[in-house]
Amino acid sequence: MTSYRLDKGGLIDRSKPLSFTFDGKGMIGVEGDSLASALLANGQMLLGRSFKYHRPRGVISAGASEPNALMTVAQGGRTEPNTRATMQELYEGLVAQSQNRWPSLNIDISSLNSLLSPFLSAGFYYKTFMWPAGLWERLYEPLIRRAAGLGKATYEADPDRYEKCWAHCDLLIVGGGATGLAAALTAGRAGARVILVDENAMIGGGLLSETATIGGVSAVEFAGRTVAELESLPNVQVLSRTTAFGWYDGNVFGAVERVQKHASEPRPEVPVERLWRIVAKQAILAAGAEERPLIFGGNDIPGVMMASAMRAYLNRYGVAPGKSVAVFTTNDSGYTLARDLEKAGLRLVAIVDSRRSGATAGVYEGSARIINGGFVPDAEGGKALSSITILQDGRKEKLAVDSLAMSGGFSPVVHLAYHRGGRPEWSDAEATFVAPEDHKGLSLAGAAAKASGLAGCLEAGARKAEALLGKLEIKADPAAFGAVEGDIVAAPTKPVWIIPGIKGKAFVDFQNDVHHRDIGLAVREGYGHVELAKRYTTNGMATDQGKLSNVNAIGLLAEARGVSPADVGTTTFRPFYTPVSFGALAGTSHGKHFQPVRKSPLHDWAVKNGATFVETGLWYRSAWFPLAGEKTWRESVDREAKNVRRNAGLCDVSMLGKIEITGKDAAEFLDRVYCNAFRKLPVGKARYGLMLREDGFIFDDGTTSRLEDERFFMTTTTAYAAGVMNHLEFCAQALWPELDVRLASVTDQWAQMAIAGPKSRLILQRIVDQDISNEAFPFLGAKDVSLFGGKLSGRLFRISFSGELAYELAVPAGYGEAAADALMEAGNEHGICAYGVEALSVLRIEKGHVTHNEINGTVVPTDLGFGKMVSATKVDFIGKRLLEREGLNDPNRLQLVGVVPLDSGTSFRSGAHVLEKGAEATLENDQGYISSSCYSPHVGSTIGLALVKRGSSRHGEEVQVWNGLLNEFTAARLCHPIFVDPANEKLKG
Amino acid sequence: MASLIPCPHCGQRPREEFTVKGAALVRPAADAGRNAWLDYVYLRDNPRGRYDEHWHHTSGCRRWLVVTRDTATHEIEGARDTAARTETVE
Amino acid sequence: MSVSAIEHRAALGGKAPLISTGVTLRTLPEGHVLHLLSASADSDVSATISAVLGCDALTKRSVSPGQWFVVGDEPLSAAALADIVKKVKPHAEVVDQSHGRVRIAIAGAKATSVLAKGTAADLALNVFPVGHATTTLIGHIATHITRVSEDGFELMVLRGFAESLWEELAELSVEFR
Amino acid sequence: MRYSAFSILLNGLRGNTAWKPAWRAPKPKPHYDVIIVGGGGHGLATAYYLAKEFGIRNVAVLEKAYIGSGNVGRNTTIIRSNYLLPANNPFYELSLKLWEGLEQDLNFNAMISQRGVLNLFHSDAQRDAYMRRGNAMRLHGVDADLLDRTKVRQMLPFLDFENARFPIHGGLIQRRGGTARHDGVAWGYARGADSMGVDIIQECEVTAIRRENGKVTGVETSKGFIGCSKLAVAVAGNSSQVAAMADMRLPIESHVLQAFVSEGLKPFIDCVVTFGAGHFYVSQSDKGGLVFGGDMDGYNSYAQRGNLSTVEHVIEAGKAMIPALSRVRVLRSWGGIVDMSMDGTPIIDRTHIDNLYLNAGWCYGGFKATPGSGFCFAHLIARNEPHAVTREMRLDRFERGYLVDEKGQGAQPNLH
Ligand SMILES: Cc1cc2nc3c(=O)[nH]c(=O)nc-3n(C[C@H](O)[C@H](O)[C@H](O)COP(=O)(O)OP(=O)(O)OC[C@H]3O[C@@H](n4cnc5c(N)ncnc54)[C@H](O)[C@@H]3O)c2cc1C
Ligand SMILES: NC(=O)c1ccc[n+]([C@@H]2O[C@H](COP(=O)([O-])OP(=O)(O)OC[C@H]3O[C@@H](n4cnc5c(N)ncnc54)[C@H](O)[C@@H]3O)[C@@H](O)[C@H]2O)c1
Ligand SMILES: Cc1cc2nc3c(=O)[nH]c(=O)nc-3n(C[C@H](O)[C@H](O)[C@H](O)COP(=O)(O)O)c2cc1C
Ligand SMILES: [Zn+2]
Repeated sequence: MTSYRLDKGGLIDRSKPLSFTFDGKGMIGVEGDSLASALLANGQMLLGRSFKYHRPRGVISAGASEPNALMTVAQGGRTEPNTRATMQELYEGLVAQSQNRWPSLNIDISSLNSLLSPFLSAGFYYKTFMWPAGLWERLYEPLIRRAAGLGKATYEADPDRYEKCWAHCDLLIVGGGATGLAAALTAGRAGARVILVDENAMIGGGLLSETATIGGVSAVEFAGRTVAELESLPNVQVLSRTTAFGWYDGNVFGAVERVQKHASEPRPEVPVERLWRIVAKQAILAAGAEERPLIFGGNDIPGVMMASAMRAYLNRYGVAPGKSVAVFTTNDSGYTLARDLEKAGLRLVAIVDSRRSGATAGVYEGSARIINGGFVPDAEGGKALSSITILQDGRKEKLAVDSLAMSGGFSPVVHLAYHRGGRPEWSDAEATFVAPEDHKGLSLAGAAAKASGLAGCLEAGARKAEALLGKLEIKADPAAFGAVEGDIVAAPTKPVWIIPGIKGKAFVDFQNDVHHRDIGLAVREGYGHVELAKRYTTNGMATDQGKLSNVNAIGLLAEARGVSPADVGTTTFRPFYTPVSFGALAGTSHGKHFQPVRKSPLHDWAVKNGATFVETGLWYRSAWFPLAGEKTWRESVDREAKNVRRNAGLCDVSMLGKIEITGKDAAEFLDRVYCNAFRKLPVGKARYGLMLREDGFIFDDGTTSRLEDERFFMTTTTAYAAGVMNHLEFCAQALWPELDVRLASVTDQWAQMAIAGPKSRLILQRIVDQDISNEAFPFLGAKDVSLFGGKLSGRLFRISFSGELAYELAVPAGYGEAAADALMEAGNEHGICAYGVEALSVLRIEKGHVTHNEINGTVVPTDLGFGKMVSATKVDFIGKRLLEREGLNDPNRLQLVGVVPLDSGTSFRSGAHVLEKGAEATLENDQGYISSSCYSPHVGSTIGLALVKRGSSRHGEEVQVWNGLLNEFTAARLCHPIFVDPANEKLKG
Repeated sequence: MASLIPCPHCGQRPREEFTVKGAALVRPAADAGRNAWLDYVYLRDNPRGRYDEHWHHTSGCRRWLVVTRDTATHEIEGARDTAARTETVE
Repeated sequence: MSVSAIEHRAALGGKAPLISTGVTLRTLPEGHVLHLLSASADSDVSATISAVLGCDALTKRSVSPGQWFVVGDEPLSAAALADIVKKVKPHAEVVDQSHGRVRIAIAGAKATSVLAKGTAADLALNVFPVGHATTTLIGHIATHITRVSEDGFELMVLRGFAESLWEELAELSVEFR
Repeated sequence: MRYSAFSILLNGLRGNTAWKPAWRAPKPKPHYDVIIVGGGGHGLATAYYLAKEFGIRNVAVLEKAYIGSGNVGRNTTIIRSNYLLPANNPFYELSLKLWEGLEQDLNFNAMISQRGVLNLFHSDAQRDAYMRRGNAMRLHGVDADLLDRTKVRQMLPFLDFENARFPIHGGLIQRRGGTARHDGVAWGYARGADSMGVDIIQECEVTAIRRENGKVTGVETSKGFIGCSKLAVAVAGNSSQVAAMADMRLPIESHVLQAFVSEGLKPFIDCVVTFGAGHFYVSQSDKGGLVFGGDMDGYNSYAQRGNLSTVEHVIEAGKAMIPALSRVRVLRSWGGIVDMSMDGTPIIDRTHIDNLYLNAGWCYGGFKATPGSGFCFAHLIARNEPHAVTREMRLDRFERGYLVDEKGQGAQPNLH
C-alpha cells in the first residue's frame, strides 16, 4: 500500500494539474502541492537515500526540518542539489532527481553499507585508513568522498538574477502562524511599520492544516482574511516565501525571499531570490514549535512520519499517507491527527500511547484501538513500511500498517533567539528546552514561547505586539478574536528518549545516519560533552542542522551519562536557520559586476588611441598603445619608452590620488604628516614627500604643491589614494583637531596628464597661455595656468617620474579628453605618442624611482636612500619616534640597488632572489630580491631594482639572480639604481 | 553591535560604510619616552568588555568616530565624533 | 593653436533617460558642484553661508559637519565662481568639484524601493524628508543622496564611478520597468 | 587501545561496547611540572611533545570548556608552508614535515590530505609577489610551482575565466599543502598525550596566576588551585586575558574571524584555492561540505560570531571566483577569536616573569602551525631556550624593531 490523493479537502486546486518528473518518471500533481505532497499523492514513498548507510528514505516532515526527502531540482545552470521536497512548491515541468544512490534509487549498491554498519560506527574513520600513509590521498579519501556528500552541484553558470534589499520597521514578525498574524494585526492596526515574514508560500503556519474554527470561521479562512487585511494596510509588508535566517547585531535580521523558485520560467526582470537585511526596532519570533520524532527501530522507513506532518498532508494537501495507519504518541497531540484521519475516512489501526493513563479525558472520542502504556520498539519494511511491533506490558504484537505517525512532544523553535549568544535552558515542567520570552530587541511568542493552544497563541501574539510597541511609544490595542473551537490543547508530557526493546537501527539524526548506539559509543569513548558528541557522531550537522534530532540526542546523552538534559545543554544555534544560496547572498555582485569600475576621465581618449587596459584596483588603466604591425606588447612598450626619451609622450595619470588641503594650519599639518619639511615650501613650488606610518615604515609617497599660502595640492599613489585620505582625516580629526586644516578629495575633479620628453615644453607651450620656459617655470614649479587662449584653466606641475623634461597638467575632468586630444594634435609634428603604465614603469625603473613594489610596508627611508629626507629638526612628525629603533637602523637591512645582467642577452624578473656569486641556493644565503624589473631599451638589456642586504655599499658586486620557480639563473651585477641620466640634467633642462 | 554603527551625524549605518582602525588611544607627546611610544603603537589592553575604538565613516560623512562597544556582546553604548570630546549618541 | 574644439564631455553623456511608470532615471547636467569646508560645524555658520549665497536646502546640501555642496545645473563662469568664493571665504573654503561629481536623478513611485536595494539609509519620508541629504553606500559605491521631492532623489557620485552607478541603478530598477 | 582496521573489526563484532575512552577524565593533581593553559591544538601538541620528545610527563592541560572548543575546532583546516620571510618559512616547513608523519605517530587518522593549496593571482604585481614568495620557499627546499592561466584552467576549469572582473592570470601552488580534519587533530594529540600520562582536564578555567617572589607557582582555576613549576600559556584568542592575570599587556588584539560550510556535495573541488581578487578561499571536506572563509570582521571581539556584512563580502568573492556556486547553499557560519599580533607573526617566547612561557599571536593561520608550535614550545619549556626555527618569534622584537611582517601592514592587526 502507498500514499494517495484524497478526492476532496485540502488547499489545493484539483482542476489545475501540473506535470513534473521524478527520476525521469512523469507524474502529475496539482496547484498548491509541494513537491513532497505531489510525490506522495503519486504513491511515491521512496524519495532518497541516507548519507552513510544509503537506507531507503521517504518524507518525515512537511516543512523546513526535513532531513530525508532531499532532491536535486531543475537542470543546467539552475540545478539545485539538496532541495527539501517539503519546501519546494510544485510547478509545471519541474524536474526532480533523487540523490546519493547508484545506479538507481531502487537499487542502490551502497545500501550494502548497512551490512557493514557495525564497523562504520561513529568516528570509525579516525581509527583506520592510516596505513600505508600514501594511500590516504590516492585511495581511501577518494572513496570516502565519492560515497559521502549528498547531491551533485552543477559547474554551469546560473542564468538568473539576484538582488539585495534593506528594510526598516518598528516591528518585525518572524512566522505567520496564528501568533504572528495576531501580532501583525495588532501592530498593523496601530499604524506601526510592520514586516511579517513566513518561509512558506502561503501565510498561516499551523492554521493551514488546522480543522478548528476561530470565531466561527475555519482556521484557513481566518488566516486568509487576516492576511488580506494586513496587505491592505500601507504600513504593513507581508513577505511570504521569506525565511529569516539569522539574527545579527544591531537587531538586523537576514532574510531570504524565494521570489521565483516556484516559477516554471522565471521572469528575467525579476530576481529569483532576494536577500533582505531588515533593521527592526523590535521583533517577535513566532516560529512555532517542532514535533520530536521517537527513537525506535526502523523509525526511518518510508511511511513513518511526524504526526503533525501527516496532518498537514491530510488537511492541507489532501494526501493520505497510506491505507492503514497507526499513531504512536507520547502526548495528546497525536489524537488531533487520529481524529482528522478518521474524519477523512482512513483506517486507523491503533493509537499507541506511551502514557499508561492515556489521553486526557475528553480529548479523543473516536473509535480506534488505543494501546495505553504501549510502545513501538520496531517498525519493519524495506522501501516501505509493512508492519510495526507493539510492546505493551512485556507483550509483543505485530500490526500490519503502511504508515505510522509519531509524536514525541514539541520543542519551541528558538533558533534565531540564540544567534547572538546564549543558550536555551531545560525545563522539566515543559519537558523541553525553553527560552526566556524577551531578548534585547527580540521577543518570543506563541508556540515558540510555549504558549499552548490556538487561542493561547492568538492572544500571546497580540499581547506581545502591544507590549513591544509600548516600548516604542506606539499605542496598540491587542487584536481580539472570536472563540476557538475544535482545538485540542496538548499539555506537555514527560519525554520518552528511547523506546524500550529496540532491535533494529533507531535513528536520531536521520540524514547523517546517527543512531542511538552511536550516542552511547560517543559517551563511552569520552566524547560525552554535548559538543564533542555532536562532532564525533555528526549528529545535528546535516543540512537540517538537527531540527528534528538535536533535542533527542541530548536526551539520549543525558540518559547515557546519567544526568538531566539540563546538565547536557544544547549545542550552539547559529545562522543559517535554513541554508541560503550563494546567489542570494551575493546579490547583483558577480562576474564583471563583482566590483564597480572606476574610469578615468581620459578613458575614452585612451580607447580612441587603441589602449590595452589593465585592472589597477578598481580602475582600468591604459597599459600600452599598440600600433598596427606591433606583434608583442614589448614592441609597443619599447617604442613608447624610447619615444618619450627621444621626443615626447602623454600618459594618463588621472588615477593618482589628489587631495586639496586648505586652512590656516595646512602647512603645519603637512609638516606633521610627512617626514620631510613642508612648512617653508614656497608658493608655486612642488615637493616630493615621504609619509611614514607611526611605526616608522614608509606609508606612501607623492608630491605636494603649494598653490597659495594656505592651499596645497597633494598627490598620492593610485594604490594608496583612499588609504592616505583616511589617514589624513584621522590625523586632522583625531590627532590634531586643534589645527585648522580642511581636506577635500579632488581625485575625480581633475584629468591629469604626464607630458614627458625633450619636446614636452614645445608641445605644452602651444596650449598653455603663460610662458613656461625653463626660466619662467623651472623644475618643481607648480601653478594655475590658462589654456587655449583663456578657454580653460588648469594646473601645471613641473615634475618628472620619467627623468625627462616633464610636466603634469591637470584640467577639469570634463575637459580632459579635449585637452588630451589637443595635446596629441599639437605634439604630432614633434612625434608625441601616447604611453601607458608599462612604458611609465620602464622609464621610472631606468631612473631608479620607487613605487609600491619597493614601498611595500617593510622599508624605512634609509633603505631607499631617502635618509636625508627625514627631518632631524622637526619636533614631531608621524613615525618619528619609532624610526629610531635598532632594527630599523641595522646596517644589514635590505637596501635599494640596481641590477643588470652581466650578459645583456640574459634577463631576470621581479620576484627572483639575489644570491652571492657562487653561493649555494639556501634561505641563509638569500641576499634579497628583485623588486622591479623591465627591459630597458636605453640600456639595451634587462635592468632591475632590488632590495638587497647592505645593497647601497655593494655596487659593482657580481651576484646571481636566482629564480628557482622558472629555472632562470642569471649572472648579474649590483649597481647604482639610476640607469639613465644620473646627473638629472634632462629633467632640469 | 557591529553590524550597524550609530554615526552621530548620519544615524545608524551598516558596517560596510565604515573603516575600523582599533583602540582609540591618545597619541603621546612628541617628547614622551620611548616606552610610551611603544605602548601606543604596539601594546593593547584588548579588554573583554567595554572598549573605545576608532571608526571612520568612510562611505558616509567621513568623520572619525569614537565608538564605545562591548567586545563580548558587541553591544554599542554610544558613538561620538572624535573631535568632539564629549557628547555621545546612542 | 586653433582650439575650436575644446569640448566638455559629460561622464554620462549619451545615457538616455530610463523612463517607466514605476521609476525614472535620468542624468543631470554637469553644472556646478562647489564643496564648502568651514572650520566649524556650528549651525550658525551654515545659516550665514546660506544667507550670503541666498540659497535653500536643495541648493546647499549638507555633506558632513561643516561641509556642504552647493549645486546647480549651470556651469559657473570664472567670474561667478570668484564671486562666490569671495562671499564665502570668511566662513568656508571653496573647492570646485563641478567635474569631480556627477548627478543622477531618480524619481517615481518606486524610487525608494530601487534605492533600498542599495542603501541601508532609511528613506521613509518622515525620516528622510525633502531637502535631507546624506552620503551612503549604494551597493559598493559611495553616493550622496538628496531628497528633492516626495518621490524624487538626486544622487551625486564621484565621476569615475558614475557609469557603474548608472548601470547598477538601471539593473536594480529593471523589475519596475 | 590501538586503533586499526583489525580493532574496528573486532570491536564491531562485539557490538562496539568495549571501546575505551580516548583520554581519561582525571581529577587535577595538586602540582605539575608543567601546566599548559589551553586545550586547543597548540596546548595539546605541546603536552604531547613534552612527554614524547622531552620526557616531561607530569603535565596537565587545562581547558576552560571542552578540548577543541577554540580555534582548532573552528578553523578552515588549511595546512601549508608557503611563507615568504626567513623568520617564518623554516618554522612552517618544520610543521608541515611533522604533519606528514603525524597520523602514524599518533595512531589517529586526522585526515591529513595533501591535496594542494593554490593561490590565484590577477595582476603582474601579485604575480611578482608570489614569485618572490615561491622562490623563497624553493630556497628552503619547500615545494612551490607557478602555474600560468592555462595550467590553472586545466586544473579548475570552473573558475571564472570568461567573465571575471579581475581575470585570473595564474597561481602559485604548494602541492604538499592541503587540509587536515580540525577536530581529529585535537583529539589525536589529546589521546596521544593522555597515553603518556598527561592529564587533560576539561571545564577547568584558569582565573588567576599565582606568583611568589616574582615567580609563577601555580594557577587558580574553576577547579581550585593547581601548582606548577612552569606555566605555559597557549590560549590563542584569549592570550591578552590570561596575560593580564600576570599583569602583562601584549602586542595582540583579539578579532573575530568567520568560517562557513555549505551543504554536503559530491566531490566538487579538489584542492584548496584562494582568490586573489577578493577575500575568499575554499576547500571541500571529506564529508562533502565546502569549507570556506574570507576576511576578518575587523573589530575586536570575544564573541565567536560575526556579522552579515562580512558574510556577504565573503560570498560575493566566492561567487566571483566560482560562478557555479550560485545555487549552492551555505549551511552554517560561525566565528573564532583569533589573536592578531601587531606584525602578523606569532610569539613563542619566555616572558620577563620566571616560569611563565607564552605561545600566542597566531592570527588566522595557526592551525597549520599546530605540530610545529607544539614541538617548538615544548622545546622552549624543556630547554629554556628557543628552538632554532622560532628564534625570531620573540616578544621583544617590537621594541627592538625586528618586525616579522609578511604583509607589510604595520601595527594594525586587522590589516594582517
Ligand atoms: C574561522 C577560522 C579559520 C581559520 N583557518 C585556518 C586555516 O585554514 N589554517 C590555519 O593554519 N589556521 C587557521 N585558523 C587559525 C587557527 O585555528 C588558530 O591559529 C589555532 O587553532 C590557534 O591555536 P590553538 O589550536 O591552540 O587555539 P585554540 O583551539 O583556540 O585553543 C586555545 C584554548 O584555550 C582555552 N582557554 C582560553 N582561556 C582559557 C583559560 N583562562 N583557562 C583555560 N583554558 C583557556 C580555549 O578555550 C581554547 O580551547 C583559523 C582560525 C579561525 C577562527
Ligand atoms: N505549544 C506547543 O507545543 C504546540 C505544539 C503543536 C502545535 N501547537 C499549535 O500550533 C500553533 C502555533 O502557532 P504559531 O503561530 O506559534 O506557530 P505556527 O507553527 O503556526 O507558525 C510558525 C510559522 O513560522 C514559520 N517560520 C518558522 N521559522 C521561520 C523563519 N526563521 N523564517 C520564516 N518563517 C519561519 C513556520 O514555517 C510557520 O509557518 C497553535 O495552534 C498551537 O496550539 C502548539
Ligand atoms: C572544517 C569544518 C567543517 C564543518 N562542517 C560542518 C558540517 O558539515 N555541518 C555542520 O553543521 N557544521 C560544520 N562545521 C561547523 C561546526 O558545526 C561548528 O559550527 C564549528 O565547529 C564552531 O563551533 P560552534 O558553532 O559550536 O561554536 C564545520 C566546522 C569546521 C571547522
Ligand atoms: Zn556619518
